[in-house]
Amino acid sequence: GGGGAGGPVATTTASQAAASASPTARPCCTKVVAAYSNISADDWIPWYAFEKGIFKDNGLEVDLQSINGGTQTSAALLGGSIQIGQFGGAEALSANAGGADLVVVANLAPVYPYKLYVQKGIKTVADLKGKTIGVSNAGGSSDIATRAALKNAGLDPDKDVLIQAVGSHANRTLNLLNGTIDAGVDDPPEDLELVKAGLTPLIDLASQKLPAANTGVIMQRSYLNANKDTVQAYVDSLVIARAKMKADKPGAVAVLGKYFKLDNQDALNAAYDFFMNEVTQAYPAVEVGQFKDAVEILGPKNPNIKTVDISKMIDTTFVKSAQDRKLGG
Amino acid sequence: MSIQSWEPAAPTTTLDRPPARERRSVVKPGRFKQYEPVVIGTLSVVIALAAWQIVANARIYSILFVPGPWDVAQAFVKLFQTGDIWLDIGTSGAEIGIGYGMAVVAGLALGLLMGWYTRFQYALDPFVNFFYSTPRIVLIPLFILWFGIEMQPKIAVIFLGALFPIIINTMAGVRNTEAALLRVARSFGAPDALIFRRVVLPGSVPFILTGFRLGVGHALTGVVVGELIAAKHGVGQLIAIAGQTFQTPKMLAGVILIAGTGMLLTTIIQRVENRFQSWRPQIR
Amino acid sequence: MSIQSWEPAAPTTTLDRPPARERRSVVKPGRFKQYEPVVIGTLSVVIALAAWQIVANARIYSILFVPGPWDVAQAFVKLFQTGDIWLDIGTSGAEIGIGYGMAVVAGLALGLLMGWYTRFQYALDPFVNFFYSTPRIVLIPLFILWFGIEMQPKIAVIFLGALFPIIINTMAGVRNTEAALLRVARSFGAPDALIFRRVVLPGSVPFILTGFRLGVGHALTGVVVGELIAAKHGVGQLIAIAGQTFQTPKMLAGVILIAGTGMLLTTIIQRVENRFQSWRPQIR
Amino acid sequence: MYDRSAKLAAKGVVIEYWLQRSRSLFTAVKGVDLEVRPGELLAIVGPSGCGKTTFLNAVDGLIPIAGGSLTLDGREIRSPGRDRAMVFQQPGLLPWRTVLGNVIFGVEAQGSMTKTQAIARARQQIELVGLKGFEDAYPLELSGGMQQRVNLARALLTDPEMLLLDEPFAALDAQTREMMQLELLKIWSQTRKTALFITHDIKEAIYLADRVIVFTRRPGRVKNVVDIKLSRPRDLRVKRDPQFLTYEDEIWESIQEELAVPAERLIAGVPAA
Amino acid sequence: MYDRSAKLAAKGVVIEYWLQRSRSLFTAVKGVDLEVRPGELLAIVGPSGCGKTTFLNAVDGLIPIAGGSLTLDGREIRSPGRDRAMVFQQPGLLPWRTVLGNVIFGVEAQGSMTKTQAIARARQQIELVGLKGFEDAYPLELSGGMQQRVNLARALLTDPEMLLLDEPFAALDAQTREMMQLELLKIWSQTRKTALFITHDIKEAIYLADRVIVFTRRPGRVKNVVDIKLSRPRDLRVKRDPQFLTYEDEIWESIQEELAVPAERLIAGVPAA
Ligand SMILES: Nc1ncnc2c1ncn2[C@@H]1O[C@H](COP(=O)(O)OP(=O)(O)OP(=O)(O)O)[C@@H](O)[C@H]1O
Ligand SMILES: Nc1ncnc2c1ncn2[C@@H]1O[C@H](COP(=O)(O)OP(=O)(O)OP(=O)(O)O)[C@@H](O)[C@H]1O
Ligand SMILES: [Mg+2]
Ligand SMILES: [Mg+2]
Repeated sequence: GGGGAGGPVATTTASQAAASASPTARPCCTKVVAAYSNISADDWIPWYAFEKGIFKDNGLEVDLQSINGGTQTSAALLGGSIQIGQFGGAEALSANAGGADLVVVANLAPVYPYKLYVQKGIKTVADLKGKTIGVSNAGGSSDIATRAALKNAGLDPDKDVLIQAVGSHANRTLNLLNGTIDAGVDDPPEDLELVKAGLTPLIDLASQKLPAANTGVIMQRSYLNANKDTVQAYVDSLVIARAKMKADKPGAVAVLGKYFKLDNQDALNAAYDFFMNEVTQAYPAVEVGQFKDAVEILGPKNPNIKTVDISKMIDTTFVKSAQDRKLGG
Repeated sequence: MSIQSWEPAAPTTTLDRPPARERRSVVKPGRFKQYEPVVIGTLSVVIALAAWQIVANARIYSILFVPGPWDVAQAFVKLFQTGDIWLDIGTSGAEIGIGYGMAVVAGLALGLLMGWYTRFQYALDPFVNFFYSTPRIVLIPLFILWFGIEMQPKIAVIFLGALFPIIINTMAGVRNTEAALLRVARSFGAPDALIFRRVVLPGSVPFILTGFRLGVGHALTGVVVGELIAAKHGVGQLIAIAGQTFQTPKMLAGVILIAGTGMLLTTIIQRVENRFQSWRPQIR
Repeated sequence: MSIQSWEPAAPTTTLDRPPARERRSVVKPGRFKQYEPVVIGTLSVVIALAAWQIVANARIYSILFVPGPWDVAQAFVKLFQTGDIWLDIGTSGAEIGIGYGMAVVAGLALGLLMGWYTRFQYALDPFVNFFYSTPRIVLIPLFILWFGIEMQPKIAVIFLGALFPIIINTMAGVRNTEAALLRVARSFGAPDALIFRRVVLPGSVPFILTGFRLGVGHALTGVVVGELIAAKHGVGQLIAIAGQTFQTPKMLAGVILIAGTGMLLTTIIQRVENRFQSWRPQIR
Repeated sequence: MYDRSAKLAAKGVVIEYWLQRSRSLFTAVKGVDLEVRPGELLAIVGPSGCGKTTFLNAVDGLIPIAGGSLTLDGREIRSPGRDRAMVFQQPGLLPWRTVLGNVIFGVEAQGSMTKTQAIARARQQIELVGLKGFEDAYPLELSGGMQQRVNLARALLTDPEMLLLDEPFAALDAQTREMMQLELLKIWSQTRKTALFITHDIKEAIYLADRVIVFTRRPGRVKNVVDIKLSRPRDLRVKRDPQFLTYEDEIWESIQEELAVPAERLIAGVPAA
Repeated sequence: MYDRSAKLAAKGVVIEYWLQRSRSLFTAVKGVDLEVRPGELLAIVGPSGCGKTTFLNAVDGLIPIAGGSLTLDGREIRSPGRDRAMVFQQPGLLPWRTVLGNVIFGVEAQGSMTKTQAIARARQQIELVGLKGFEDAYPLELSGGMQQRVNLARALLTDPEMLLLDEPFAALDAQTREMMQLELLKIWSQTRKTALFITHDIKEAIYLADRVIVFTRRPGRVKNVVDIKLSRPRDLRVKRDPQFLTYEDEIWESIQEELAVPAERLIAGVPAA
């Protein structure tokens, strides 16, 4: 496997660390290869931690990679080319049902960070009956969020509507714009295009605070057991980053803009408000309850889901330790 | 007997090394020869499966990524225990049938025209090269835009995939038609259409059928890629869901269904080719 | 002059319809003929671009879906104003170079062996058919598992993509070697290796180069698919990100970069083919 | 013997091949002057590589001429036509068609007969050239001489006004050859087709032709025209006629000077009769 | 004349082709008995399609025999070897190689010379067959006779113990043909190679050979062996020798009975001398 630190990114990391020269720096540095599975604001916190040298401050030299999709990221975890992955708890659950031994140590998005957008003319939840709703992939985060939201609103996702997989986040947006689907969840800043096109959010899932495991910090158990200090430092960095972001709106917005290659300030600001206020929390705690929807929705299609003991699949001690030390301010 | 050991045109063989000067027996191509392809093919597949099972049992990799053939076989059987699979097969089959069928017709026509009329080739070459090198995956949003999310965009992906190898191979076949035969046909005043049908087309059969064969591969990968887009049913969708939910044996069962179809279609094409080539002195 | 109007072996032409019985002039293939491919090709591309611009200007579809060629051209220029693009091109170029290079070597070797030794073909045929019909996209997790997330899995995707068309076409070429030429070579007691190099290989050139040409397409789509996996740089990654962030003109600029490379490589292969075929009485 | 105007007229015909590699023109035939009267059987002889096949191809309309004029019934030859049929030097059979399929290919190309009619006639023609029993064999399963006979049958079946024969009997044994010669004479005397006949066999040329044209070495020109004033119908005995031997010597002498191989290499310079 | 044991011995040779389509065996040669003495020049004549080429291919080791025995120097022939070289009935030139490249292909295949040596000798050989100036031409740019001469030069360059010639001069004009015959006789008399020579020209067979073998019609057998007791060296005058004419008549009669075309079709049955 090729887990070595990539040249240009690692160099950036080093120079930034030198610039921010924190007095609390531990002896530098433990190398970690981490990856996020989507260009999505869920991963904002690790991006910020990386860009601002917060990992470095905590004694980690992180090589932050982008991998496309949870399956691929799991493969990279299991193949040993990355040590820490950020992707959906549902995917981790499926992986464990399939025989993997992954542990979730933190949850960066404990609620569904979506709004359900609908075409003009759909005014109430009842109007959704018989309509087509797009999700990225069956069994993926958007699928679970959509189904959870519908259930919560009193609809049976299997009977009352038609759920259609369209392949990706971008396809979902395109299909909404194009009118081939009647509704679909989306999140800032990408939903800007939808707003421009006159679509409206019918349900704000985040504000409903339905427990979800949308973006976990995940690793193999064997790695966790052998590198508890490193994992703790990683979680600490995330907690610290979240705290700094709260106080540094311009900095945070700049980071998001960089990763999205986007310079629309309105969209970025909207995203900031949404994620800081509605989605993320000071301490990214992971809980058994956050997996309830996933188990319910995936269970019927995959008999192995039942065999997974969620409580053994999560490890709450790291976030708890950070909380004990009040790193999140 | 392999192609290089004796003159291919004369496969009458002799029993191995009889005492010199004694009368050699005449043997028709042995019973075994006839079944050789099947026997050797089966043997090599069995060996490969055994090796796979051993690797899988060694559990160097998790079952998540390397399930054994036995796991896959079980998943395969389970697949066929639910009735849904027939809907999937039907859906994908219809998509492939339509998409590939259209690609065969269009590819053959365009390939023949481009091979025959050089100016036509000059005009279309840039587009063929361009679209053949364009990853179809990036065109999917456009297909959705134009065709919606029902069967049409998948058919479009399959069609585009199979089209170009057929065009390119057909064109190469036409360009390689033997000049002497063209001259004979022209000498007898054969109209273009007849030269086409009776000389160019039969002469290009090996090229064209190789193109069809390559097209099958594209069509089958096309159905999987296409059904990633948006699908309710279909083997591609089955593979996609199983893959995303880490049901690897099930996913591989789906892959085997697809690849098995590919092998079937390829065999049919090879049969057709053998038929068309029966004038060639037997090589095997 | 197109292939069907006169005997291809004799391209000495006459000026159009001089008064009968008058002395006809001898003309060498005219100046224009030489540039015909380029002129016609350019013309048809220009027409296509114009049509595209008109459709785009009509703004039936949003720029998000159908940007005009002008938008794409601007995006293209912008792409080259930042230095990053060279890193992308370098990365993708290296991946393609290595993956395609390996596919050429391995595909040629396997295709020749499979075409030549029938038993070898019987043994490998099931695997070639199987893997050729297997969508590479489903193998990506395996590649990540085995090769990590650096360049290797992308090279593997490119390699596997380009490998099979090269194998299949090479094999077809070998099988279609003219029996009479093989007989001559064998009569002079040529060892297998020499028959290979001097008879089979040159005789299969049109088939093999068609395989290379098809392989280029696979390699280029492979780089895009492969870089979806995980990449810091690369044109595929550029396309993926631009696609995900709705920068359609930029995405198309990336696609044009890829497809342009494909056209370039195809042209090179055609040149090589023309070189190898210079013994054929001129058809154009 | 014939007074009518020429069927075929060649005036200073020049034929050139364009050699792409060396970007130069290769002159194969240079200034052929020739008239063929309707119903005449004309033989062409000449050293190997002198441009006989090239000239015949031009008459068939397969290749353009670069200079001079070449007219059939007063019209410039620009393309192949139904009025001519060619027996090619190299058989050029479609390898994927049986003997029967190849024999009917000519009429099929012309569209001049129904399929059943063509097949019935083709069977007769196949028997005539001694290939009965091989109707369903493929070309690659035939001997060289058998392929050549298929080639001949294909052209004869089209029943053209003008027959162009390029060494049609070269691959045949002496006996089969004489039979075919007789066959050709029979057809010719019954239908009075015009025929242009290339051969390397001087006896054959004299035996069959009304006139024998001798070509020079490449680039080919008409060197000599020998009028064969032997009475028709001729039988095989004519080959021992003293007049026949005179013609033979004359033509021999004439080609002699045009040899492809340097003359000094001839050990014994006396031609055999 | 020769007392040593046979160079080539064929005893009851049967050769069959397997016809895949009809799933049957086709007997091309049935029971050929033949001995060739070392240094002998043997000509084979016979009706078209009687199995001459097939037999020669078996001697070259290109096709297996189905019955009898076929030995060279006492060893069964199982595969082609350097000791034999064949001039094919159909030239079989590599179309992508120039004349020079094709001529050296034989020795290149045998690996018996360095490249420079091969090229130098090939140039001589090319001149010998009258193709000087065409070294760099490609086969498709040659006339039929020129291709045949390349085919001949290729075999001669390998300088084998035994030459197998399948109608090598069929596509040549009478003069070039006589030159080539003389050339062959010169080479043969200098090196005393064994040679097996298929021809359709009875005169040519008698003029060149020590013995002439007449094959029956298909399936081929040896029908008749004619010992040619003309003194050597022979020059072209020998063709007018009365003994020569006797041989010619004898062979002619012999093949006559084996005609490919039914005999009643012969209008005038008298053979020309
Ligand atoms: N397609 C071609 N391209 C270039 N040169 C050619 C081509 N065909 C023939 N030639 C040349 O033209 C000349 C005449 O060829 P042609 O075939 O007409 O000779 P020929 O008189 O028929 O000889 P032969 O008796 O050997 O058949 C030869 O020198 C040959 O090399
Ligand atoms: N590859 C083949 N497959 C089947 N039959 C064949 C094959 N080659 C030759 N034959 C048959 O074998 C017989 C003898 O053919 P062969 O070529 O030996 O004749 P030949 O004596 O050389 O005739 P020619 O003088 O016409 O060259 C013919 O009837 C022919 O049809
Ligand atoms: Mg000729
Ligand atoms: Mg023969």
